[in-house]
Amino acid sequence: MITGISIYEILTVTSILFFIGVYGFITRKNLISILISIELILNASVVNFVVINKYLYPENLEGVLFAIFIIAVAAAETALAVSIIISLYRQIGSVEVKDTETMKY
Amino acid sequence: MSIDYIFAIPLVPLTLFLLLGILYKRIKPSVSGYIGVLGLLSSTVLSFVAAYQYFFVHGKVNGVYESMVSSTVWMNFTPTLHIDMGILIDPISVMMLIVVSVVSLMVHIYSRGYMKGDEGYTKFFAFLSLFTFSMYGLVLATNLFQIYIFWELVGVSSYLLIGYYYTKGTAVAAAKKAFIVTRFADLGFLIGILIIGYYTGTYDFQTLTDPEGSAILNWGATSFMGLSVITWALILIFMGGAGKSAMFPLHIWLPDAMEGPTPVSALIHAATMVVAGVFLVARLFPMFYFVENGFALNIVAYVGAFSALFAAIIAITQTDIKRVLAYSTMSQLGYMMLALGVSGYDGHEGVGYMASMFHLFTHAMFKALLFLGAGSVIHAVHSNLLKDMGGLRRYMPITNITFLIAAMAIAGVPPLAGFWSKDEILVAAYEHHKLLYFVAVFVAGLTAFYIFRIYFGIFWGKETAYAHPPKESPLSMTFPLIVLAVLSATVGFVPFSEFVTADNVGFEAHINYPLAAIATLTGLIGILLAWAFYKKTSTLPDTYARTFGSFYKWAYHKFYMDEVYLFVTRKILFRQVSERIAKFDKKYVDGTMIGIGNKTVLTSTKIKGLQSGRVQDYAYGFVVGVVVLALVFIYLWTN
Amino acid sequence: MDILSLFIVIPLLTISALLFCKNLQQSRIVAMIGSFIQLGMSINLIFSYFNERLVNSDIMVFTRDIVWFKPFNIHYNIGVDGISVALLALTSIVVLAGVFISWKIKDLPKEFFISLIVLSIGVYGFFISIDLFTMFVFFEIAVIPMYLLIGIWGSGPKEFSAMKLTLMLMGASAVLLVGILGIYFNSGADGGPLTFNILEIAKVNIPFEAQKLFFPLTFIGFAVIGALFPFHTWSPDGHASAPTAVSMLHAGVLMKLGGYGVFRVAMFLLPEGALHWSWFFIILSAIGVIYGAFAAIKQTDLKYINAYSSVSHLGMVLFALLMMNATAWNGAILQSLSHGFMTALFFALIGMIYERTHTRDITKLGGLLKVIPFISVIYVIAGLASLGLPGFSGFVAEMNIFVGAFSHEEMLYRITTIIAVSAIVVTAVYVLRVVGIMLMGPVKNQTFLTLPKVTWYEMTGIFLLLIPIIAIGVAPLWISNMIIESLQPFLHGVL
Amino acid sequence: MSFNDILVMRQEIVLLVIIVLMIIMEIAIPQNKKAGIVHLSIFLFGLHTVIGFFVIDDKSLFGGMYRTTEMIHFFKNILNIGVFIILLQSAQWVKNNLISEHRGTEYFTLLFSSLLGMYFMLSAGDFLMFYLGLELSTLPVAALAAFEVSQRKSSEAGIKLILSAALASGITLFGISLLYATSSSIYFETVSENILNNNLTILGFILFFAGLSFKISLVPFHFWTADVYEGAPIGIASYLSVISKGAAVFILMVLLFTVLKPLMQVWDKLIYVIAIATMFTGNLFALRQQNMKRFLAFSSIAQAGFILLGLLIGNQLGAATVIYFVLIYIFSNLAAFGVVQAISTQTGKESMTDYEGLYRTNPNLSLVMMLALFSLAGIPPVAGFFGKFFLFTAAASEGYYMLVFIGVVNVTISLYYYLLVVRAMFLRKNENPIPFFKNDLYMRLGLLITVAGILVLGIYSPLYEYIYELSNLIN
Repeated sequence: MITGISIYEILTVTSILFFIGVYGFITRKNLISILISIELILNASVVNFVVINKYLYPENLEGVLFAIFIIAVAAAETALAVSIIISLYRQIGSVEVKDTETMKY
Repeated sequence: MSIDYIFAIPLVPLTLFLLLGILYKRIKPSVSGYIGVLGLLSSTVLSFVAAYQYFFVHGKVNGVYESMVSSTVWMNFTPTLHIDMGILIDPISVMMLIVVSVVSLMVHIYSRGYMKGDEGYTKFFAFLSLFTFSMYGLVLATNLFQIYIFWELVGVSSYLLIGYYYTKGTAVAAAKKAFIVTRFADLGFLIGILIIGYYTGTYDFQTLTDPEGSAILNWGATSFMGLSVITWALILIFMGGAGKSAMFPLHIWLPDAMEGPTPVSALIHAATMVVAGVFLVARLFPMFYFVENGFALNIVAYVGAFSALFAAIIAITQTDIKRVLAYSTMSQLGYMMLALGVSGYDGHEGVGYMASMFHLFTHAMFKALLFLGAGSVIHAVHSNLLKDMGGLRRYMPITNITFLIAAMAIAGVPPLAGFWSKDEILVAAYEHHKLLYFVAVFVAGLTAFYIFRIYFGIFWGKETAYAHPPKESPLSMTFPLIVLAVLSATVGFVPFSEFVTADNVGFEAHINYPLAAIATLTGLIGILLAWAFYKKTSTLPDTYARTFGSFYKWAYHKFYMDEVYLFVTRKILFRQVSERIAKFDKKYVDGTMIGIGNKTVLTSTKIKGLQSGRVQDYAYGFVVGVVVLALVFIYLWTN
Repeated sequence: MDILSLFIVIPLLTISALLFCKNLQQSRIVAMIGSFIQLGMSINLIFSYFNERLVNSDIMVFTRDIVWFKPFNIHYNIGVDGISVALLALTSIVVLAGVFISWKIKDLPKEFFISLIVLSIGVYGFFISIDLFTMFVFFEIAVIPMYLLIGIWGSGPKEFSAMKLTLMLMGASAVLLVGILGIYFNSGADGGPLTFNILEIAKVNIPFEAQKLFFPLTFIGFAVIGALFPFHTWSPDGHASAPTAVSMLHAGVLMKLGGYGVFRVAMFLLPEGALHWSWFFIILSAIGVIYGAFAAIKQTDLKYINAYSSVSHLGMVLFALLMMNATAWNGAILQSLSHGFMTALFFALIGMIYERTHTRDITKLGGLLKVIPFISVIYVIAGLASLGLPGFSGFVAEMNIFVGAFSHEEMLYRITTIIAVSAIVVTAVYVLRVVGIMLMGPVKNQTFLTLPKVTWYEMTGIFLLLIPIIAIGVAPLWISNMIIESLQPFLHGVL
Repeated sequence: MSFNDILVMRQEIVLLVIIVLMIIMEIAIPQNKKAGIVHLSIFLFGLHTVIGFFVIDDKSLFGGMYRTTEMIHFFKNILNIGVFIILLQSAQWVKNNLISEHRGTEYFTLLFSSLLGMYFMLSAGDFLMFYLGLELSTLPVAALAAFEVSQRKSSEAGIKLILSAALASGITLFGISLLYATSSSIYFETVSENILNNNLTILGFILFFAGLSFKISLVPFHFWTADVYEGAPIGIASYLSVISKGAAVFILMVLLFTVLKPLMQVWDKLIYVIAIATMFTGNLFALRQQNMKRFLAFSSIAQAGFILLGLLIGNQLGAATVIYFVLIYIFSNLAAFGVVQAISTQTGKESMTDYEGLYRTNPNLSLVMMLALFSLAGIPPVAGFFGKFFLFTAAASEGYYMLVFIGVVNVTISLYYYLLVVRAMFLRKNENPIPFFKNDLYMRLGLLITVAGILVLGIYSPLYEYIYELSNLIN
């Protein structure tokens, strides 16, 4: 609980964070950058959960617990994604998004 | 009197047809000829028995020849409206039985000689039997629908027989034309039947033609465009009759129908089938007469008179003897229609009706004779054209004599058959309608002229050099000629008016001497003119043809009726309607259906860019989807 | 096993027997035996029906009701009345004739006969169903084998035609499905449970609004397979590409599903909707009648001529159905039967001609009467039957239709009736045109002089179809009585 | 909490045991006998499937985080059968391609893990369990999609799947956080009590819905589908198209019909719109496809659109028809994928043109394929017809006639492209057809089960009645 800052400000920040992540996902050319953008999106949610828990429903820790799990899962996700990217890199020597467009239409 | 044995009259030819049709190839031609003749002979005998029984044994009951019916329900439309099949015996049907039997028998006998050696010999007799059966059915019909059924069947037998020489293009075309034109007329007939059935609730002749019956009394109940619907129905039914009887303007099929074998022309297109229209009008005569004060009957009269004149003029100019005879038939049929059209109902008033039937009767004899004679000639010279003939009297004496008798009969030379009947017609016309009387007299003159034109042209005229000298036809052909010649000469003496009248009461007819004299005179003038023109080779015909100039040309080209029809059918119906519909169907109707399919596939190709293969575009779509949905549901579709 | 379920079971057994067949010889014998049993059963059914009628006055007899999907109240519910009995007989005859005509099928014979029989199962099932759902199931079963039948054994642009036909018919059945669902969900309007049972629904007063909405859907859904203008275009292409037996079955039987469905579902269950919409569909079907006939005039391919002729004749069926009286309905059913036999006969003959001359273009044919007289004569007879000559079934049917249609006094009915009647002339034109060009005239091609004669199996096929045409045409009373009797419940719905 | 309570989780436990066993076996079995892994896994999983049919009591564990009901149990059984069929169908492929590289066990463990995730997702009693299950079901599949390391397409498929899935789960999470904000809890029961129809809830719901729609491949969240199916090994593609989709449909249905029921007037419109978009998009894209996997991918998108017709009405009827349809869909689609798998494993051919003339060389495979396609298209008497008809019935029961109409129009479009395959197999003749080959026993068994399912499921009405009774629980 931070004095002078209500939940609205924080939610605004997380929303902006969320959309920055989305923007990054859509515009980055590199697969790794996209992964980083995804982390932003996930973190926006993490912050959301914590803040909502803290500000609105402080009696339970549901949100906080959720946040912890998200962090853990996000790590697994990233690990998997990176390993796939490596596998891809071995074959085509690139981690650019434009090189992953052989299948379309 | 029991009339059930009369059922055998039509059933014999039907059996013959099935027998010959099924056995077709397994039966020797000579045998099939004999079977046909014998079968017909039995029918003929039965017909005469029936006539004798009806007129003389049974006789009049309460002063009238009553109608006798034996019928069974063939199909139900509604519990009250049904088609019956059966026989109706009354004076005209008995008279028609005689006509059909006699002519058909003669033609059967004749055909045995005429068709000898033809590969379709058995088929020919099968078709003839089919026709005879249908014609019997027609004349014996008890109701409108039955008559329509047999009407169609005679139509199809006519089609089959005209197209008998099916490898010949013109025969095929003629057969098709005959069927389609009459079919078109039948369309009117059918609609007329439908109207009658709907408004009167019955098809039965007896109910319909009862002058005291509701069908006639209530004619004014419903009207359409100023006329009673019943009148409309009668006009439409007359259209059917006009089609079969080759009345202007539905006559165009008849001359072409001469492509069929000559015996067929004699039987179907001269004596029997073509009079079906006249018979139909006569059958419904009380309706024609009483409904709307004979409005429809007037039309019959005018159409008949016009056709008579029209055909007679054309007949003068034609060079194909069968076509001349065909136009002559049309002209005579016009006569009969005219007679019906000017007839009254009761007693002597009904002289027109009687005369029409009488003329039908005599005409059948002499016109069949004319055709058979012409057939005999054609058989001998292998040509239909007048220019290929001439001086045949020396080679074919019997044919010559019989043809002459027939020609005189049709020209109205007393005391041959045609004189009597024609005289009655003229009387009727004179008494009821002066203008039509003059037309009729004029036509009588023309008739005499054209018939003697061909007579002289065939048997006298120029001496033609024949590649093979023509021979007189065999006995099987000359025998019918002789029989018919005798009949043509004598049937005029039958006291017809005592048997066949509109009210079935009968009256005594008297010769109207002044009128008879005028008619005879006119006929003689015609004959004399023909004698002058055609007895020897002369330039007179050409001169006069030139004098009449374009009129002659028009007449020679049958007043371009064929061309008009061709224009309507080929140019308008086929090219404008049919072809357009076919194209429209392909292009627009089918095109729309295929277009829907093609558009779908095209859309599919157009939107394929959405699936770009780039994961970021997918994410973009994802996010845009979410945002749009969120906006829509939060701001637009709020509750 | 009840007498009607056998109509499903026997074909199924035939199919299982066919699965074990090795070659053409075996498969055609099996198919023939199977179809013969069917024919025997349907003839037996006619007699049993007459006997049953004496003691049983239900709308449907020989009924059997087994609950199928209980939550939806779907039943396997079958039964017949006079109409279905007649149409079942038609089906079994045409199927048997079809087997005979396909006696020499070369490619994949086993599969051919299996598909043919699957199709017939669909048709049989459709005609005996009382339950809308069952009916719909069989309807689709009947349609889908067409794709394979045309696609594999057809000729010309067969893939295209098969696809077009299937899609248009399935599209129609899609529309129909909406209609059926609409009926189903309104079948509880009187407070009863929802039901697919036709007889039950007929007792319910479905609200007028619903009738107005669902009648056109149901009508069009069925009428497309009955070649309603302007949804008929699948038929010319389909027929032209289909192998002979398939054309026969298709035009002879399958297209009858349309009229029957319209009658039994659309008109029977939604009578007020029918009255409301009849003017519109009367116009369409009257156009179809005359349009089909005119379009037939200009065709040169025999099968196209016949296909358009079917459009015209079946337009007459729909037209008659919309007239809503017993006479016209009787005519419609008779016309269905008559057209079924006639057009099957036509297609059989066309197939024989094609097999011999390898062309269906009438301008290339000529003088066939001389070289293949039997086939040609039968063709003439079929042609005459088709143009409504008395003595053949077409006449009886058409006259009933005309008389029935004429018993309406309104101008629209009068005009459309006269238009429909005038088709008899146009029909004469195109029939005689073909006869004139193809059968008569000189022999056009010298190679035709050696054409093989008609074979016994072809003849059997021909007579199977010809006999009913003549039987109905000469003695219509027994069959029309059977039909009229069955029309009574329908009349009560309408009036 | 007693031991008996733990047994409520029997499905999960058994599966977990199998996974562990597999890992042990991987170590225990010598290299040259690794092929036995395939048999073993199929045997074990078959056993598991059979065990699954024993009844489990309705119960909830861990304070409501985990719950099971007869219906959820039934869902799991359906998924079991599906996975079992996939195992049978992909056995040959695993033997040929993976065993030699010693990756067979991985394949099975990953597959089972994903299934385990689905179990948890289905049994979830709160959003946390749901989320974990969702991720557990997705991530192994992404790994599996990229399993053919030698194939570029496979890796591409993997990366596309993992990135899309990550984005989807990010968005879902954001949505869940918003729902949590408005409803005070992540427990479903509490959520359903507190949920209100306000804008924030709607936003949260839509974000959440998008995440699940991603798994079901609803438009516009479907883009990954075709690419992933095409690139991934066929077994995985079929797994994605039936199991993953089926599970997501089930959980979505449960959530919509219970927890989110108060929002019905929002989501019925939402589903209405998305159903139309999905049907059209799936069908229109499927029209042009030549690659069989891609073709089936779009077909499965279209099928998802049809499923929505049943979801739309949110009652017992809707639930029953949806479950029924999904069950049938699993069998039909697996049959189709099975044939593709068989042909691809034997000849490596996956294009529609390669299928030309197939009937003449491999009639049985062609017939299976035809039945499968007819079932997908909804042609009687095969099961798909009944499934679709009932879906339409469900939609019509609430008066959505227009939607039904659009649906049936789409059925017609779909029929077109299904018939294209039939055309290739039956109508066309090929100079160089796929030669005749014999499938191994597993493949044949797999296809046989699907065919039996296709033929029987529809006509055998007690099944539907059972499902209908089962769906009663949802209200």
